[in-house]
Amino acid sequence: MSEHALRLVELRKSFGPTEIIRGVDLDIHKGERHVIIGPNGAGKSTLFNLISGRFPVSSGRVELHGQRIDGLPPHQINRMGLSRSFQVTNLFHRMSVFENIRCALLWSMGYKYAFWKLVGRQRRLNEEAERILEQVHLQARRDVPAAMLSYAEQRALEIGATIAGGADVILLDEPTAGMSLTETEQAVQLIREVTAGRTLVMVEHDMGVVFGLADRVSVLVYGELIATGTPEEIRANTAVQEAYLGTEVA
Amino acid sequence: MNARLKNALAAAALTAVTSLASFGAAAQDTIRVGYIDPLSGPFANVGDAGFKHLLYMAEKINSEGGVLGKKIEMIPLDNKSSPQESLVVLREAIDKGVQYVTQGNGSHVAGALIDAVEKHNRRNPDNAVLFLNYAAVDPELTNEKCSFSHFRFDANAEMKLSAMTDYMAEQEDIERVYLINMDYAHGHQVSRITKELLAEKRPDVQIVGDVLHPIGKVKDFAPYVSKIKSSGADTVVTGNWGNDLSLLVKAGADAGLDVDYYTFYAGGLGTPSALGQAGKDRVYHVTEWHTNLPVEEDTPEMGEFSDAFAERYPGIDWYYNRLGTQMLMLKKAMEEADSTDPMEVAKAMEGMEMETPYGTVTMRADDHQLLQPLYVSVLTEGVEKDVENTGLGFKTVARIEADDTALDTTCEMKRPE
Amino acid sequence: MSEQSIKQTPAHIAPAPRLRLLRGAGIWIGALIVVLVLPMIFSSGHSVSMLTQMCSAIVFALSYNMLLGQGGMLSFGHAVFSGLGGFIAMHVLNAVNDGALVIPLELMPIVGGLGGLAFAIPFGWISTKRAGVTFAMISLGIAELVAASALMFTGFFGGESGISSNRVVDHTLFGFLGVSYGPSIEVYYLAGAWMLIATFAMYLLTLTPLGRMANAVRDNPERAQFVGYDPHLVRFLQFSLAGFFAGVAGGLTVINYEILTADALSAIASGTVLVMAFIGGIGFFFGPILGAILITYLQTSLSSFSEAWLMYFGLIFVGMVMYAPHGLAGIVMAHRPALRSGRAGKLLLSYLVAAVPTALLLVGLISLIEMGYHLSTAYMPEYPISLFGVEVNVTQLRYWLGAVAITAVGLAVFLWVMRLIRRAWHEVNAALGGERT
Amino acid sequence: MLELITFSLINGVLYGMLLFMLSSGLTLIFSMMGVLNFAHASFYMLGAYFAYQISTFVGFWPALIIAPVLVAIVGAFVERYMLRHVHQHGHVAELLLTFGLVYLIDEIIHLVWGRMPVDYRIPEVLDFTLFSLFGIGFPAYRGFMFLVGVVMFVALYLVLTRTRVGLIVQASLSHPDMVDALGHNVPRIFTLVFALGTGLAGLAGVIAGNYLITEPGMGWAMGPIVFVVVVFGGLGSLTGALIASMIIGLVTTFAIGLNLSLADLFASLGLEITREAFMADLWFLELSRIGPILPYLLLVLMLIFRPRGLMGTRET
Repeated sequence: MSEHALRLVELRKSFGPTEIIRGVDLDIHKGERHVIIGPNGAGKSTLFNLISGRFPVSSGRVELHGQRIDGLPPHQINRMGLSRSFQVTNLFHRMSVFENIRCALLWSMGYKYAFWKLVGRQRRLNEEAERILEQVHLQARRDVPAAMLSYAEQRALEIGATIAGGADVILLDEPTAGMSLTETEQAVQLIREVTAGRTLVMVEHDMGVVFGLADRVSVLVYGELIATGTPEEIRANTAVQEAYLGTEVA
Repeated sequence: MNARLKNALAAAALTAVTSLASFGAAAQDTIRVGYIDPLSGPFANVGDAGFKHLLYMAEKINSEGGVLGKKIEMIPLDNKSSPQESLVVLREAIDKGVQYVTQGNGSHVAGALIDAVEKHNRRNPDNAVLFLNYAAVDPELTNEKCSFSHFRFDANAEMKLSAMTDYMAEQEDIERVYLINMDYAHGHQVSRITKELLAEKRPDVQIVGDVLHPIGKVKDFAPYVSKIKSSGADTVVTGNWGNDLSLLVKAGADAGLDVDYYTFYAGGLGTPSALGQAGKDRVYHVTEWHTNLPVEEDTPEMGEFSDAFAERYPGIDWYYNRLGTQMLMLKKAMEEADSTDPMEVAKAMEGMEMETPYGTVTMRADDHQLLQPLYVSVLTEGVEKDVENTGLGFKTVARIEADDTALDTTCEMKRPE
Repeated sequence: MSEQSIKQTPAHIAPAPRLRLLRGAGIWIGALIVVLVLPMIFSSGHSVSMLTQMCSAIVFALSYNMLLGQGGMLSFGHAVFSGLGGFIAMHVLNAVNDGALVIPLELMPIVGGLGGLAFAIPFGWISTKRAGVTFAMISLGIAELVAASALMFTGFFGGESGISSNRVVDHTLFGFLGVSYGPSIEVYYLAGAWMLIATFAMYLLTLTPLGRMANAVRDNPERAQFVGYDPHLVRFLQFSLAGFFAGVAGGLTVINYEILTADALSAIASGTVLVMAFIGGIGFFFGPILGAILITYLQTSLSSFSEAWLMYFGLIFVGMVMYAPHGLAGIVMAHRPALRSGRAGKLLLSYLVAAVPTALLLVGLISLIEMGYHLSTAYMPEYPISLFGVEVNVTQLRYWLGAVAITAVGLAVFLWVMRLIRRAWHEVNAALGGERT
Repeated sequence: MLELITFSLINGVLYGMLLFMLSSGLTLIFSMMGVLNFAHASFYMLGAYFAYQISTFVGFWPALIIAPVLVAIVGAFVERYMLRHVHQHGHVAELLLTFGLVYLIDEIIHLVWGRMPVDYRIPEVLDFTLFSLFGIGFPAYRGFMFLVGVVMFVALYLVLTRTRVGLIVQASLSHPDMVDALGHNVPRIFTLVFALGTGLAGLAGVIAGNYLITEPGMGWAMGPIVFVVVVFGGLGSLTGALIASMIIGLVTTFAIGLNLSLADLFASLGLEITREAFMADLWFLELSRIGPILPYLLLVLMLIFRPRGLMGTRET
């Protein structure tokens, strides 16, 4: 019905007396790679939490493919095709890498709460899990518990688990935070690969990543969007430069 | 790692070692009596006291030549107060060649044992077992549930209440009675039977309250005391035991509640010391024996006997006199049957009469209920023999003859061919 | 595994072992043989009854681990479901005895299971909304409520004397073979069969989508939501199934003892199953089996060895929690890498060396405890007791000094030998390339 | 009726105060360390026995001080050499350790003091009737118990709000992870808190042991109810624990005073129920019979509808 994958309308969120998100309107086009930037404390992660259903919204609307999703619990939002990663690694830490991916696949492949099927016997499921493992380059670490992975590996697994369910809208929260330069490059390459053909919304600090990856960029400052546009437009936007980018871009 | 190993080994070594320690010599020519009662956990003290009574009796009988030339050997079996655990140890006992088991704490355990012994005797007639019950007082056990393999040596709850209400009926100053009981079968029975008997014997007495409270869960009886107080009761009848009795009486004394308590278990192990002064001159109970009886009934040999026991086991008074009766009657029955075969002994014991220092006792054949004289007594100061070194002791206020304690039974005994 | 690679790992989860899978049919055939042969070795009536009880305890402990080990739900009230399931089975069995129903005795565990399930559904729904302490406390509250009700509703629970029944019924599946289930050995084989079936079923459950998601929800309920699962529903289903198997265990108990009392659903029973699962090792599927066997054995046997059995029980228990927090299964599994690589010989040698001071230490400790109990509880403390073949008079100081000396020497040598073992352990595992992290 | 209400009020508040003395220590331990200390009631019992023993040598008043201190020392030892050892393995391990401690403390008490109640008495100075109401005496010792409870609450409150250590403890009640970050020696604070908590339980034992009965089963009787108070009141809140204690004290006491059953209720609505009716057990169950288990019902309801408890600063 609409070409918007995701639509935020007059979205607001308060914690007690403080309003963190102050009326955000944003349309994410289908298939675009949209990056949200902003200074610390601007409310970027909160915005993600509102979209994905982790926090209830105070007012306003969130639409996924034209359907309202605000007020739904996270698992239902996920089933409607939106998947997210976390800024702080958030995995099934005692389970192996392979199991992490396989669990992320179960719902989308229709297994629901089945307790009469053996996962080991589901060929398609296991092949798909192997495929994603390969995609995120973790085949070698297949049977290692997630908690034992290196940081960069955990981030890769986080991305793998996020895309595994086949969601067409992917929310990534600072996927490269805390990575070295080479690790970041690899991560960007990985993100590019795995989100091909899907809608990507991403929070990012690293301007190199932002301008290398984004189709469009939105700038969130103190809970308000001050600009949305192509990387070039944002770079040229004086308000953004004053409010946020400062000399960093120049 | 080391320590893990240590623990694994500890378990193994422990079992190996302790099994060596405890199963030393077990002679074949003994009559084994299994004692199934709590020997660990919260009621271990009560079980332990009962066992010491039995050990003492066994020693006495053995030192006088035993029974048919055989010694009596007591085997302690810890049932942890659980009917299910009792069946486990019953099987263990049977494996060890035990043919007589005795138990007293808890009619529910006794009920389970009767059931299990019945089933066992039916399934293994050549290896039968007798169950001698010394303290489980549920009337059912010698009525609906009566069994040929079960003999009860304690007066049942109904008999005791009958004796108690006989005495109460004569007390003109009793006008308003309050019933407070633990919320389980025994408490329910005390409440029900007391109401029936009082209605019959003293229709003018008013029942001003009838309360059930959970077993062992009440920490502070003050609220119950205020209820009793506001009901205007002058007498409380209770089947409570252990802490539920001591706490009730103490809370009453603290609040200045002026009532008499008619109880079952005021003499129960540890209860007199827990009651202390709070129970003085107001706590009555009905039993077949109390430590002051040898003085009152002029039976010095029993006095010596009970003193010797108290000296031998400091901190425990001779309380279960019926255990003495039980062991002596068992001996007599074996000698009459000239056999230690349980079924022969059971036949001999049916209807058996025996002389005791306090009169003749009879094992009624109809239902295997022992008939013995009962005494209503009150906890008071200044008696010759005190209990638990409290300075307080029991003084008899009424004796009920054995025949007068007898009640009708509905038992339809199934006897083996 | 390098230091660096695990630095992001919160310290408390690092050594937690994965739920290992039991592979291959061999182990199941082995189990079957053990179940068949055991009563031929331990053939007395008491042993057979204990073995039967072990079967029931194994099912119960495994069902508990579906909650704690696999689902991350710490329950203080699991006995509610085995108990209620058992009572349902008991009433059905009585109805069968009265001729009101026709159900073969062999299916009573299923009846118990359905009973457990029926109660697990409502209780599970309200208690699984949250995990953690909230769940634990709700389970405690429900357990207390049900246990107290059991004494109030005497019609259903039979008050404190419980409900009894007769397992010898007219209709059985194997009656044509002359099986009556009167003799306890026949009951044992029935329980053994059910134990194997239930264990196998619970094992398979861990391999299903629900089983996997139960692990996922245990590890991270939030993430589970973001892969499309409702943690409440996952926990609820897992809980209900655990309730079913607990009921099966209850049904087995009913057949074994033919009596069921309110004790069966008391807080103590719930605590016991927690202890079984933990001592056995909640991180491994087979852990609770070991725990169930050990604890059942200790409970039924220790008390006939020594009046101090609760002290030993407490000591063993505290010792296990402190020094073997992954349970018996953890100890076994820690040796697997060494065994596989054939380096266990070195370890075994050091264990053999350690056995001597360990035995000495135990002799000392047991002597001290037994002497203490004798002094405290015996009516005539001066009456000598026999400890390890020595006549000991506990009122004489020299015996105490002797016991203390044995303990001290044992402890000193033990600690010294432990250093050797630790070294051997490190050598063996270092040689394995730090496979065990 | 007025009589009944007055007494239920007095008794309820007093019982509540006893519960509070026990649960305040557990609130500290549970909130800060996350340890479900199942042995808490065992420390309470230990306090009573210590007090009994000390009072046979030097009388009640020194025992009032010395016994809780001894219990606190035992508590500190347990934390330092046992709990800390298993801390890394999570809360279940800690919980099970305290579970095992229950057995050990029980058995040690059996060994030292035997299985019988000991004769631990109320000091003679306090053994008189304070006042009488509607003909029922109010023992002075109950007044003393109440007083100790109040003093304890005030002192604890002051320590927690006015001293440095108190502020750190309070901070870590609501944010256990934060204190570590602030650079305070958390293990030492843990030991301190555990000692304080068990010491408070010991004090409750000293006070209650002679009023009730000092015997080996007294710990079992108090065990689970303390958890109800702590969780009901809410983690991290001393005031919550106080209010919860009072509510639970009053509810149980008032329930005992009322002989109402569902059948009575229906009868007042004109619906007659007979003893033969379906589930008669339930309809004729009187409130006074279920009084002592009402706290558990309250607990379950509270956790379903408000998981952080009455005044909890965070969800349990």
